[in-house]
Amino acid sequence: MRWLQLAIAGALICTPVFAQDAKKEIQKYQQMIADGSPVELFELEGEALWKKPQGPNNVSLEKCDLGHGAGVVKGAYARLPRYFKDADRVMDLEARLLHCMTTLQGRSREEATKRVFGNENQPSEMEYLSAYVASQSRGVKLAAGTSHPKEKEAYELGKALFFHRAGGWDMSCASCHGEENKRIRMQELPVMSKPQFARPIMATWPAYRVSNSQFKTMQWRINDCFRQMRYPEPKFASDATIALNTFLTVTAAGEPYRGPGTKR
Amino acid sequence: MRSALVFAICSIFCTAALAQDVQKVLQRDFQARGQATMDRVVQDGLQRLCTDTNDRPPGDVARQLEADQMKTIAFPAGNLVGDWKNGERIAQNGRGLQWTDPAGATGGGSCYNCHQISPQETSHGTLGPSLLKFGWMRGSGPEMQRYVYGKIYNAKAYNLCSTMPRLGHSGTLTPEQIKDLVGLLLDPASPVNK
Amino acid sequence: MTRRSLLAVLGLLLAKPLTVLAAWNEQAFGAKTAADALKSIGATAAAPSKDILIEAPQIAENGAVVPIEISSNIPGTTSIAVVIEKNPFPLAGKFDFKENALPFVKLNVKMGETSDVRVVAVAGGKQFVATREIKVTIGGCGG
Amino acid sequence: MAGPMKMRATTTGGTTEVRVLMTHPMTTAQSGQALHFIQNITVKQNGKAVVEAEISQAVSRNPVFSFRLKGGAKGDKIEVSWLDNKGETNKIETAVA
Repeated sequence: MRWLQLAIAGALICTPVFAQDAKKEIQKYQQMIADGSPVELFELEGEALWKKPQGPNNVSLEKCDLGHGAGVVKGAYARLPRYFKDADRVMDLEARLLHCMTTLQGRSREEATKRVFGNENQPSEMEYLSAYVASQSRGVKLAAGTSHPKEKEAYELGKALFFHRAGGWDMSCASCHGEENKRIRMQELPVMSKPQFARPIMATWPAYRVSNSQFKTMQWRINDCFRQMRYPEPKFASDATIALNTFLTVTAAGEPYRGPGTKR
Repeated sequence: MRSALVFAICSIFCTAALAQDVQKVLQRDFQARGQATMDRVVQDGLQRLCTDTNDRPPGDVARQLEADQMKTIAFPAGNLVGDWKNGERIAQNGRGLQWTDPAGATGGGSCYNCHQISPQETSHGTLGPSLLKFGWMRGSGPEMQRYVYGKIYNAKAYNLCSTMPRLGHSGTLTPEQIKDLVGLLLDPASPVNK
Repeated sequence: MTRRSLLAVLGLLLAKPLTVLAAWNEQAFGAKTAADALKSIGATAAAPSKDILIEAPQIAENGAVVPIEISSNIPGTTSIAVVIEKNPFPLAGKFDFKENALPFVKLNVKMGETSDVRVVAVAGGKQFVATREIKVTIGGCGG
Repeated sequence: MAGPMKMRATTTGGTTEVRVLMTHPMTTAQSGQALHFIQNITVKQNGKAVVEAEISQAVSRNPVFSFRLKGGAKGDKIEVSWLDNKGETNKIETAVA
């Protein structure tokens, strides 16, 4: 008798119909916030910042080589992370921006990284610049570097980090992003090690987050996952973070970039 | 035949070599912040085994390590069913142990992030099983109380590579808080069992 | 600073107070209940209408941004007001349409909790109303 | 100093759609910060006011609005301006495309 009651209760509460409807409504919400997103304001500010002379050398970033040659922004984001000979290192967008700030503008690494993650009242320079540079790759297929030995190494390291269990709660990235059709609260969890899930996600980062009205970079996304995994903090633009980003972006290869996106 | 052998050897040594690299990378590329200290990136035995075996450890080794984890649980004497109302608050609370949380402050269990618990809370995760009607189905006798307390205190004592954090063992929750969560799941008055 | 740019700045400073002081209905926006807000915009006897269309998600993953698209098919609509029943100050906005403007607006609003959203349209001096419930949920890890 | 605005006005099938983005904190009384929000928005077509809006602190940060006009020709001047509770203002003008 109890079991019958339970079955009825279960049917009422957890019918797939309800779940399907909720999922559809949340997709509608996400579509609507993307349509009404203020993300272009960040792209505008980023463009102004890109062209603004700064640092001891009082030069802008307009001569920064993002991989397509000095000053070429069009399509550059979609090819990152990639190996840069001048730095002998695989770099993602933020690492490369930091490189240009120190080499071109003559700024110290310490000064340039003092405030890499902003807040709602004062977004960071990295956030504005990421918005602008990424926006210039809209429509270009994601193609992170995979040919140089260091690019291969970064991919393998990123993959190992993705499945590495440690931290105060014994978690790896795969603890949340390893199984299909799972949620945290109402938030759907993409299986980032599988192309079909990684593609739409990587094609829309960096992104404006409506929950706190802030523009967020991929470096922040990785940083905040580790915070919630109860790890110590990954250093900004460190090889570990770039390796993870490389693994994720290579997994998403071929997807046309359509960000910066708008997230919950 | 030979390639199979090479593959077998590599699957043992190559992953081991990479695990070493990852340890080194974590030491180099992470930094302590707030209460999140660097000792947290040093894998303990079970984290290492679960990583190396993709969460499928050999049965005998798993049993042994589970037994070790069981020894970490100090079961309080007497009734383990605490205040379910407080348990509900703890289940809702997603803070604790992060570098943004003050050290020593009482956090929560983040339970709703992964589990359905009280039917009123529709914003629940699905990484863990639904706990709806948990006590109603299983009763709330001493054995069940002990099982729930133990599972929350150290989930790895029951399933070595479980995704669930060791909430008591890691210092996320106090014994009192865990008893309140036992109350949330087992108390007949709790909304979970209505 | 050149003389000309100084003059330009002064000109701007002078021009500011001269801009028409726009009206803002302090009483209606200060109302703490939906009933009071509706009263202050004179919409106590609004007739329910299916010709006011509210396009919004049933579930919003975050209350900080809830997108709402409103249009009125009632001929002669001159004004649309948005009232969020459970917000501390329920009146969110009032839009007056003149000349060529169509009675349409799309905006993002904040919602403290799950609530009914009422849209009041004025056409030919008459009030019409449509209501839509929007659920606000908790997303993410909450940490 | 008010942050940037962005606007697009396009005409198709006899309707002109105006989409405008405004940089503004839109802080509420509940946020613990000083109340600071846009109160008035005016949309003008070739100098004539077509939409006049009064809004509250319940409009989300960095407001985005869409409005529609009947007719409207390519090249028509659309101007959107705002005024907040501290007396700050900003405006943007664009030609219908």
